[in-house]
Amino acid sequence: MPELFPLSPVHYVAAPLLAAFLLPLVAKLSRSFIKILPGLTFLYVLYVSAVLYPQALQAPIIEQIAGWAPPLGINLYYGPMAGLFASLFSALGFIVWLYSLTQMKQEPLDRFYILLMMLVAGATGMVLTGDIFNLFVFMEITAISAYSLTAFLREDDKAEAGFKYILIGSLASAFVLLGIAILYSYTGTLNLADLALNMDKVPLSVRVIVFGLFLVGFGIEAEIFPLNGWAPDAYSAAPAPVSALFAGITVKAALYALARVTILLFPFAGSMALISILGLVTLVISELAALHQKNLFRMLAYSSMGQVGLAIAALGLFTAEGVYAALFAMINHAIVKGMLFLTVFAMAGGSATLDGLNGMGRKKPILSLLFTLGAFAIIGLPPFSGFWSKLSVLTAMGQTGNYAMIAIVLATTIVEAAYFLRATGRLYLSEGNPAEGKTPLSAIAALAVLAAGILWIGFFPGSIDETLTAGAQDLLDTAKYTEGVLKD
Amino acid sequence: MKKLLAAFLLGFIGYYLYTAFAGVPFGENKMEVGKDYLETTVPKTGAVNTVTSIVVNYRGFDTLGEVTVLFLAATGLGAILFGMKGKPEDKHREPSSILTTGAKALFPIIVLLGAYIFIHGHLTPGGGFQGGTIIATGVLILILGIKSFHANHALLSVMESLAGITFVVAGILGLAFGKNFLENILPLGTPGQVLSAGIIPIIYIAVGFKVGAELAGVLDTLMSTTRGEE
Amino acid sequence: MIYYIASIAVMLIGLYAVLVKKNLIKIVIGLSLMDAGTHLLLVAIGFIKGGTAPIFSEPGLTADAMVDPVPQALVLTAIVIGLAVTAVALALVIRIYAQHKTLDIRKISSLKW
Amino acid sequence: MNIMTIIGMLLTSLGALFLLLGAIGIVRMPDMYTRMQAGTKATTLGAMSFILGIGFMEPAWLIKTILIVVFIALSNPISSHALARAAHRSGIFPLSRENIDLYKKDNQEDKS
Amino acid sequence: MDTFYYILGGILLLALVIAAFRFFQGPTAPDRIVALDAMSIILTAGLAMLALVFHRFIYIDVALIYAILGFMGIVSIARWMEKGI
Repeated sequence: MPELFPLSPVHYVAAPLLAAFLLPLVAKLSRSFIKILPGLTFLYVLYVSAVLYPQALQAPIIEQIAGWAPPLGINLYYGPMAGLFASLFSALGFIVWLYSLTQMKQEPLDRFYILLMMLVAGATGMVLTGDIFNLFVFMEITAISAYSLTAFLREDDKAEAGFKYILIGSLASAFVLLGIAILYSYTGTLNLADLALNMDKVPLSVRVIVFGLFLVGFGIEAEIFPLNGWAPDAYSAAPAPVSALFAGITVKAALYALARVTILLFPFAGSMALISILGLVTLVISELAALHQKNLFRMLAYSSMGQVGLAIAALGLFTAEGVYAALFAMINHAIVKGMLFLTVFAMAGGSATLDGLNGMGRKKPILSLLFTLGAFAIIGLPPFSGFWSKLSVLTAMGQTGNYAMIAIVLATTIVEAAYFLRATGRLYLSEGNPAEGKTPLSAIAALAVLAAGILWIGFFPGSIDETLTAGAQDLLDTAKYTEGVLKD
Repeated sequence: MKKLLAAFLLGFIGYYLYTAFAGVPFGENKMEVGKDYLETTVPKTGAVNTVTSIVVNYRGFDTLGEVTVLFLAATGLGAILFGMKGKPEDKHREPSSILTTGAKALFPIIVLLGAYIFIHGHLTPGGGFQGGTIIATGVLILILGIKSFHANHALLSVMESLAGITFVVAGILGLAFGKNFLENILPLGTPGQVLSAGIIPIIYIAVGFKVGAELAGVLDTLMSTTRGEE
Repeated sequence: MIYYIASIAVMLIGLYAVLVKKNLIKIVIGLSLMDAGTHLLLVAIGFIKGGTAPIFSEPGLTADAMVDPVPQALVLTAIVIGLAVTAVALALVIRIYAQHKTLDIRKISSLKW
Repeated sequence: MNIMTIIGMLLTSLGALFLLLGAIGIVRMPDMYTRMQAGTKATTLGAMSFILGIGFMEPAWLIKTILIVVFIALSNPISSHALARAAHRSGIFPLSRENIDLYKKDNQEDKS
Repeated sequence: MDTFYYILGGILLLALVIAAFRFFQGPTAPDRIVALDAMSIILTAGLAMLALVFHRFIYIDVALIYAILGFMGIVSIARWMEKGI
């Protein structure tokens, strides 16, 4: 088998695609296949990760699709950073699948799983690809599955949230396409590495314009401040497993795209400072907004934007430590926020308010414990993963001498602590209505995996140190990237 | 007020886009990659139509993504509109018998033309997407012309799945033969013949069936949510 | 040059419709106008004076006398993506209409911004 | 300049003339149905003979041009019929002194 | 031969412009659609002529496709106007 099908990064996209096309067929044979097939796919993709990622840490794997050398064909770049993200996405996808096995009951289930798989596959493709137009295509795959999933539930206001998202999302895609058109018209190539070498053909003023277009385009997907009006609605409208994926996957993929494009094509100081400032603004505004939310999903959505803002602020430093910290924050956020969304849904259902948490500590002790764990991890209390990620962010900011940034981050941490501790307090200190229903084992198992991840990173932060360092170097070392892609 | 603000924003965006394109000479040869495509397409891919060879071969991964986007749109449409039916009270006027007869007569012609377009995708300015759209047009005229016509969704989804699987398997076969994903494994043949260009016609035929089935499904889904049945 | 200006204008008209119009269908039309403008722009970039379609269907055609094929391939992809987005947007409009019996965004409270 | 080319040139000229006449008729005719008379019949004949003429001028293309001609011959009457019916049903009636509207008489069920 | 093409093209363009006049002026929607129908037929002929002028056989396909799409567009609008869909 390994000889017949040599593993390559393209399996990350091809396997989910094959499964998605197969799903309507096997659904006719037996309904139970609908649920099993996505899990098998995610398992296979995880296996691919397990084989390929150690190799990528040694040397990046570069695959040329259809056998054409890069300026002509599309290539996949599977370096340490892309590998990290691809593995993370597949793991999250698997966990969300495990969770939705029992928690997701809304028909049509076959379509739900197809969209779920393609959301993950599209985001993975965005991370892997080395071609800017291909990036656009994968961004659209992710976005269209996200639009459909946002309006998947049938209750009121879901379609409106989806429509808002689709409006802003197609604005984003139009801007990215325009940026690609401008770049192509000046350089005549679409490959990212080739573009990076040919950027001197583009006048500086035009480069600024293109950077603005890409910033708006990817920033909309990455929830950067003035462009994130869709996010709270979409998060609270989508089914909870999907919200977990939005926070964990779509945002991360867009951020990766933004970072990769910025570092390769627009490596001037202003762009990086701008990104950093936008991140800080996002952080402050969304944490303050989260304080006022009654709906738990909206609260988590705003908190999610804040965390992304933190990661962007660290990313904008564009030092090795900064990128390291940003990566750490993104991984931490993907795991913890995913867990929080899933826990809240299991605990209080799709339209959870703060009051819905009252007295849950006694009725659903395991879920409450998990929520508390997640809340502490997000705030950044010491023994959990969040502490180390925040610490690394602060260290990176301190090293570049941005003490004002440190102050802002610390201040927002207090705000964050205020609303998360308030929610946690509701769990244990308030009396509430009796809640009925038991949480199925598969959901608990999915949550336990995430909790184990939080604790593992919390107690052994050194264990992911190597991967993060490699990822940060991979992102920053543009010369290695272009040489690797264009070597022949 | 809102209009003024919008106009200001438009002026802003328009001005900067204009400055961005002011440096791009119109109608001059500024090809970099394009030249290589034009020069290598006939000897290396066997396809006569350069656009087709770019779409299916050089940048075939884009097309895989594109097919997926369309598939997702059909899937998402079904998910969003699941269970929605037109109400019996908004009954619609029946088509005239001339239109019904005409639709039945024209349907096979249009489908044949669609098939012609996507089979000759590597020779003429056609291709899978264009041909598939024509086939969906054929289904549209049945929807328009025949009273309470419904497409066979089971058949459409089987067609769609099989075509999609063909595309992915054609890609994976490249891997299985020790080459790259989507790489050509068939002989190139004589350029200009129908049976040439390796896997390009196979992929484009699959794409044609897939696009036709998907668009027909989309049209039928949209139509059945608004059309009242008695 | 006029081609660039015209296609940018088409795009901006679409953007204007998206920003200002109150009718959901008109907003969706604006979205597809934006897409159309971008596609026109891409095709205009690829044009070369005296070039013909990049199809070597008859003997005697050489690569020098052809337009750039890449933007055409990109536009093919972009059109399909635009179509998909429009289809999903229209489906959402149908859902909204079934719920509120109106297409006016001023009457749909959750769509105001 | 052989005989085929000359036939082709004649046919294309005739076709272009009919297309032009049809277009003029659309502007000059007094009401919607008479405009449709000009706009569909004349242009159908015009397009058919124009495209057939092209087929005669390039004999290698004859089969495909005949295909287009057949398609236009089949499809155009259907579309103009559908259009006329739609116009009638959306409340537009012929403009004439005697007010002859046989379609309305035959189809009493749509009084719109 | 070129003069002949120019004259033909001129006539077609003139016809297109005249029909477009009715399209913009037409008092009712069906008037506009009649004009649109005529314009699409004239354009089909025009596309066929472009194939002749450029001597590319493959452009004939474009005319064929345009004929189909124009027809479908008119029928769709017509069916919508009589409240048939």
